[in-house]
Amino acid sequence: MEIARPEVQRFTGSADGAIKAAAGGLSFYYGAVNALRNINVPIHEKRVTALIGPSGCGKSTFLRCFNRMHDLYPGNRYEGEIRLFPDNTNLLAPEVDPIEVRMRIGMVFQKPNPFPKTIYENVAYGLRVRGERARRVIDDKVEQALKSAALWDEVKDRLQSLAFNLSGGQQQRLCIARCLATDPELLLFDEPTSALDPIATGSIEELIHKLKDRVTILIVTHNMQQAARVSDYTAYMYLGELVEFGRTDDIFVKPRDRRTEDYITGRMG
Amino acid sequence: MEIARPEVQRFTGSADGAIKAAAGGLSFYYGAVNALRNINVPIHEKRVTALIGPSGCGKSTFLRCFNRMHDLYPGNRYEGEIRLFPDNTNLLAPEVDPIEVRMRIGMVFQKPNPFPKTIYENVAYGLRVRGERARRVIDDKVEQALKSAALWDEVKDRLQSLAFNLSGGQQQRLCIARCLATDPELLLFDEPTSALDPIATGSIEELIHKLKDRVTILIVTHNMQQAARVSDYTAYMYLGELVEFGRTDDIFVKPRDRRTEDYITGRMG
Amino acid sequence: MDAPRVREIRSVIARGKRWDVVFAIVGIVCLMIGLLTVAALFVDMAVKGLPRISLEFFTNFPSRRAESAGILSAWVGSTLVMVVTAVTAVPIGAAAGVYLEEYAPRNWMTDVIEINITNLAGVPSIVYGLLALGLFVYQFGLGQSVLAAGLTLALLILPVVIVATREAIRAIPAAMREGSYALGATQWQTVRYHILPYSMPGILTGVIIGLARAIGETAPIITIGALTFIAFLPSPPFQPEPPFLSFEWLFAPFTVMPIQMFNWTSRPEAAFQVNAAAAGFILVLMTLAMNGLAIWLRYRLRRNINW
Amino acid sequence: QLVKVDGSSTVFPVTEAVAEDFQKATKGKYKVTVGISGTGGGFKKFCRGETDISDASRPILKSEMEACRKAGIEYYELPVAFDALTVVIHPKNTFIKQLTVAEMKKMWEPAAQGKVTHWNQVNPQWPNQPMKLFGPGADSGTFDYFTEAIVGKSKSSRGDFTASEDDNVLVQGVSRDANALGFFGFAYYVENKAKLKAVPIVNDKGKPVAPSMDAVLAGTYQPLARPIFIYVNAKSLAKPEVREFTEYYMKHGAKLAKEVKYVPLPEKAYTANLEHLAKRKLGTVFGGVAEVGVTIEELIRREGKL
Amino acid sequence: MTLPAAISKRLATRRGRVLRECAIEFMLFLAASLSVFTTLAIVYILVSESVAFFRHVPVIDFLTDTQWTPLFDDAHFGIMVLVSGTLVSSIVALALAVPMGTIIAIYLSEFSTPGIREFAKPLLELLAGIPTIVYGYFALLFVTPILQWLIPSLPGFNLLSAGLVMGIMIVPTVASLSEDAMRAVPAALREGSYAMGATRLQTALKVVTPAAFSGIAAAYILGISRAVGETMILAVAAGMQPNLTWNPMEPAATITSYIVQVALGDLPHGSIGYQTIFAAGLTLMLITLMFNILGHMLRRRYRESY
Ligand SMILES: Nc1ncnc2c1ncn2[C@@H]1O[C@H](COP(=O)(O)OP(=O)(O)OP(=O)(O)O)[C@@H](O)[C@H]1O
Ligand SMILES: Nc1ncnc2c1ncn2[C@@H]1O[C@H](COP(=O)(O)OP(=O)(O)OP(=O)(O)O)[C@@H](O)[C@H]1O
Ligand SMILES: [Mg+2]
Ligand SMILES: [Mg+2]
Repeated sequence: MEIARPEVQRFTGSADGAIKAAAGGLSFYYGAVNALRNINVPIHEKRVTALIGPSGCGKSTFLRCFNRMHDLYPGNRYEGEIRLFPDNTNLLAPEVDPIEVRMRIGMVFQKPNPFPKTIYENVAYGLRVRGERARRVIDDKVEQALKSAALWDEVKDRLQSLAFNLSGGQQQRLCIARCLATDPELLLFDEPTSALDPIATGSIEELIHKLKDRVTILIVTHNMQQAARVSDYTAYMYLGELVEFGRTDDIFVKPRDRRTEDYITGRMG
Repeated sequence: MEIARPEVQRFTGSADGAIKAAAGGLSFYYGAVNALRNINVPIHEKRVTALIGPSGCGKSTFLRCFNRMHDLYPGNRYEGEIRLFPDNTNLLAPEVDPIEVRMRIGMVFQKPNPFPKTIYENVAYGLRVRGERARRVIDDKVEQALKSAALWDEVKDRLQSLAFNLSGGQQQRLCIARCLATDPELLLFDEPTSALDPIATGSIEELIHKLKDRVTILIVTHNMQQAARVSDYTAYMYLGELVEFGRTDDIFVKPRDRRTEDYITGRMG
Repeated sequence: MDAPRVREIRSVIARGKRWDVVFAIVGIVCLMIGLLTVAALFVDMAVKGLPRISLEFFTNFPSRRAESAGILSAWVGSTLVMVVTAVTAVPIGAAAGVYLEEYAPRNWMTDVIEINITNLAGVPSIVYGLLALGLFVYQFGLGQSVLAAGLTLALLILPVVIVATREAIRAIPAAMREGSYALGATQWQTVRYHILPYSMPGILTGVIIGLARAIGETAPIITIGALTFIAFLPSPPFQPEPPFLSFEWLFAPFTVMPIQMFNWTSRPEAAFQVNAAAAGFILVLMTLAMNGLAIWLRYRLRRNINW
Repeated sequence: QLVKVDGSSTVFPVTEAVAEDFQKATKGKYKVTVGISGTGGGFKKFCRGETDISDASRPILKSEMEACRKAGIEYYELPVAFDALTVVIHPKNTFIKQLTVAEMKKMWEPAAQGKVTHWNQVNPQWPNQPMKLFGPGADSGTFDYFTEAIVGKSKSSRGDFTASEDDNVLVQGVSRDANALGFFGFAYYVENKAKLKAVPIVNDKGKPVAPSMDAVLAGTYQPLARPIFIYVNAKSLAKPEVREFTEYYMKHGAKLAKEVKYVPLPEKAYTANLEHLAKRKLGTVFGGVAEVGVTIEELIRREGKL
Repeated sequence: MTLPAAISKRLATRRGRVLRECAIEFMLFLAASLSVFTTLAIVYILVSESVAFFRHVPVIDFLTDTQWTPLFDDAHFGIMVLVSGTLVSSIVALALAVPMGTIIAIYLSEFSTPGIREFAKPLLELLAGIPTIVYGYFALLFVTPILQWLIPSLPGFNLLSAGLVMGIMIVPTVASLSEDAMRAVPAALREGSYAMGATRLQTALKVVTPAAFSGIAAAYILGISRAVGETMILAVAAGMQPNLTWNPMEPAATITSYIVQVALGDLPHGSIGYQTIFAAGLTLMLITLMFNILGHMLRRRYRESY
């Protein structure tokens, strides 16, 4: 951990604007499987950072470190740290409550996973979990969140119908709205469009683009084009290591590492 | 069905070498859901034909018509025909026994599905089902099939261990070996690599390439690059219809249909 | 394919199909033996018992005269015992299931609990009777009361409820859980808002199947010594005066349907065999109704929540 | 307002009938429960003070008296009826006309186990056919009494007979096997006369007597007629419901016992019981031993001496 | 960000939350461990009463004596007599229930239409819901006469007919659980077999059954437990004759029928005869425990890994 410090310092002092979070010397173990090795990477505030890399390289694992999702399963172990700024909390410190971490950081999953409740209740859930009871406040926030997720117009007349009745793309936007309702500081997306058709994918990408003004975004994607389209920064991972990180334009145009180049060109045709 | 005839005739007379099979005026219904509409497409002998298209467009449904897999579930209905050459049997005719069809046509599934038996028994299964009892014949065919599936070297010392102990990629190759042991005339692959890592994917693709000399292959894939890499012909489906069929090179370079172009470019960037 | 090979394969297929047909017939015969036994037992009881079934049969107390004997105290007793059983088994069983699926760490203690539950599912009901006799009746001094019987049967069906709960919880995709946690929910919030509601139909199905089994149990209830002539009802739980609720009935002596039936079958007079058949018929109808409810719930579960 | 009765299954039908009518007569003012946990089980509860009245198919035993004494429980012993154990055979069985105690002892004594398996081993005039024996379970009062009366020692019997707690099962067993012989309470025979034949028993006067109410009353059906009792907790008797129930029992017991196919005692026996209650004559007249062959006369005489 | 007030407030709510979560977890844990307490209580009750019993009867006698006459004057305590009855009746039951249940399970899961399955399964499960006393009389009055017609030498009470009826009763347990296990086999495996050209029976026997083996084994084990623990059928139809035999054509007593016989009888609590039921119960518990552990091991070994 001591080794990691300088890296974080370096990122924080970057010229690229504020840093929202930074992984320092992060390693992760699924029991004996070492899935991440010494990862150092900054996440820029109000920017979209894309994580790319071949299947099984650890993208999801890395993403799920940010909201301590791995704490849910026994045998998992973190090493190193993830600092969240401006308060400079180490998200992985044992004394930090994972629930508090998750209250600050939202996550959208690969397959839309709305709860089998009404649309309204889905969006209100985060608020209820935070102990909010005032009906008016909840109504308000639900509406705002659905509007931010570009879903309000499609569902405003059927807030009380089951979320399962929505189409895949709508469900995914509902999941985004569910996160937005609680004003997260950082939003994690794990291949949010891989289960969706091209049209739904388009609308989610557009939404991510809009959200950038409000919230910092970290997105895992298999789709090179998507990474190129939506992200400001890209990190390329391979076999649990971070191979390259930089501005998306730079990475796609002149990758410094051979492995990155192979991967990107292989995928692009 | 009468309408379909001319189409089949046309395909059979194609200049592209022999035709192994051809769908003519094929429609398919899951109860009331019309999943395939009037599909006409030839399958060229000893070539790889790829089926691409957005999720839910009916690729798997189409593939599973070839070995009458839909017969297993009640309420499914075929219309039109699939002719298998050279004997010009209509696979879908009610008087044709689906078991006989399946004995001629092998299938490899999306998720590797080895049987809960030893490696040896998995490969021998098809032979046993065909009434083969001679130990020596079975031994021989098992070895050959495993060799053709490029698995022999990895498993020859543990033929009696459970198939579940193999890795995902090995399991998938085992499933291919299982089919090869019975000398199928046509092999169906339904997204055979989507559950596998890139290295395993690579070895399966290579294997498909090698198998082309022996057997006709029809493969469903989500992965544009894969289709481009392994197939000779490509069929693009959309909403249950066949939009375009042609040589893979042509389809990827200058698709005739706008929808194909959108899909391919959308996916390719 | 060449002709000889085709012929050979066709004969293999024909042989295989012949076995299919043979097996299907054997299967149908076995199924029929089972179903016909149900039908025979049911029809037999119906034919023997129907002449006795009338409104009075439900509203009369047991009597030494077969024609005027009824099952009032028995069905009320059965109902009350089932209420106690359900009220204790549901929360405890659901809680245990939730603990094992959602909380339990992988250690020897959990292993012990799990082995225990499978083992308890196989413990003969008469052993539960011995337990209840020693523990509830004498140690806790509950006597031969509704409460003692209800608790005994609750212990008896607990493994069924726990297993049903666990199955239902396991059917909930991990994505639901992760979705909830990712929004900052605590473990209990996740259980309360997601796990329990989504698994409730499954839990209820298990409970009802357990109760359907419990309602016909004779041996443990005989063992606690509840073979009794009772010609009155326990004091009702709802009272006209404050405090309106009374729990006196919990400690009241009782009788239940299978006991009443057992009592009647061992009478010398042939007329009582008719009563026994009638009581048996109604008991089977009760289990039938419960199973029907369980099936309906299962069906609802499948239709409403489709992961 | 609850009268708790528990004990013998043999006495159960009589007490049940009384309880039923009593509750009707008092219009539900009092409640009565009548349990079946056996004479022994009944005394166990009775001597812990858990029940008010104990049904008994035999007199209280020494150990039970001791238990009651320790717990400070005093009781009244009230005979309520006679039961006639009936030996039955299959109706097609023609060779058995009567049975002596000695013959039955040959069949049932422990030494017979595995050896006496054919009828001609008991009586050479009987055919050489297998003998199938049926009887109540070894822990019932009926079995105790039968062994005491026939073999001479309570619970002393061969073990290889078919037993059942449920007398209807015995009825089924005997009625389906031409070589069967069994015994159980009189009531079960009366209800199944069509399927079974009762065997006259040769009494100590050398006369074969078939079981019947009259024969029991006359004291000639011996030694298989036995008195049955209720024991009333003296303290409970202070409670109006127990007193009223007991009195009701004595007033209507004769009629109801007859109704459920037991042999009622003569009227004077019930009045004598009521007198005992009034004069607080506590305790038992049997001294803690089970006796066989007590006639009604003898019983009344003894009870009068309390 | 240095906002001590806000942070300390957050810490306070956090502590409350953690406390509440812990309390809830502890309560759930208690509920789960109730099962352990139940087992401990069962073992405690059985062992404490059995200890008194084994003070009277040496364990060696208990295990090796060939007679079981605990209530007789000449008492023997050879539990093997009851164990043999229990095992023989269970074996007969399983010999019927295992093949029949498995065939029905395969038929319903692999051959029948969903309509038949949805209709037949609950109906079949009803078999498990019929009070066992009804089965007892079914065995005695219906099955036994048929068997006697087939095998004239068969006695009216025997383990065979009780065992067969018990088998019928267990069929739904075996069939229903096995069917659940088979249906849990992923369609991919089944389709894999069909795609190879296998027939239904080949798929069912060679792929589905092995894949579902651990679930099927669990169903068998539960069926065994049911058979070993079944009471009323044997009490009515098997003859309750303590008879050390391995021949199903003879009458015999089982552990359970002995327990219920004593529970219904006239035996005083605390007597040696009464303690025998706990010793017998302990034996029963150990037998079922043995099978359950066996089942657990089987499941461990063949856990579904598809
Ligand atoms: N629960 C687990 N236990 C053990 N190893 C795991 C577990 N989950 C993932 N892994 C392993 O960790 C590595 C990283 O997995 P991860 O899911 O993060 O990859 P990924 O980059 O998200 O891949 P994909 O693109 O397929 O989603 C893989 O080798 C995987 O096999
Ligand atoms: N059993 C079924 N019953 C009813 N409709 C079905 C069934 N299976 C599939 N469908 C529908 O048929 C259509 C075609 O499905 P199919 O599985 O063939 O798509 P696919 O192209 O293979 O998609 P994917 O790429 O996701 O595998 C879809 O709309 C699907 O919803
Ligand atoms: Mg991933
Ligand atoms: Mg598909």
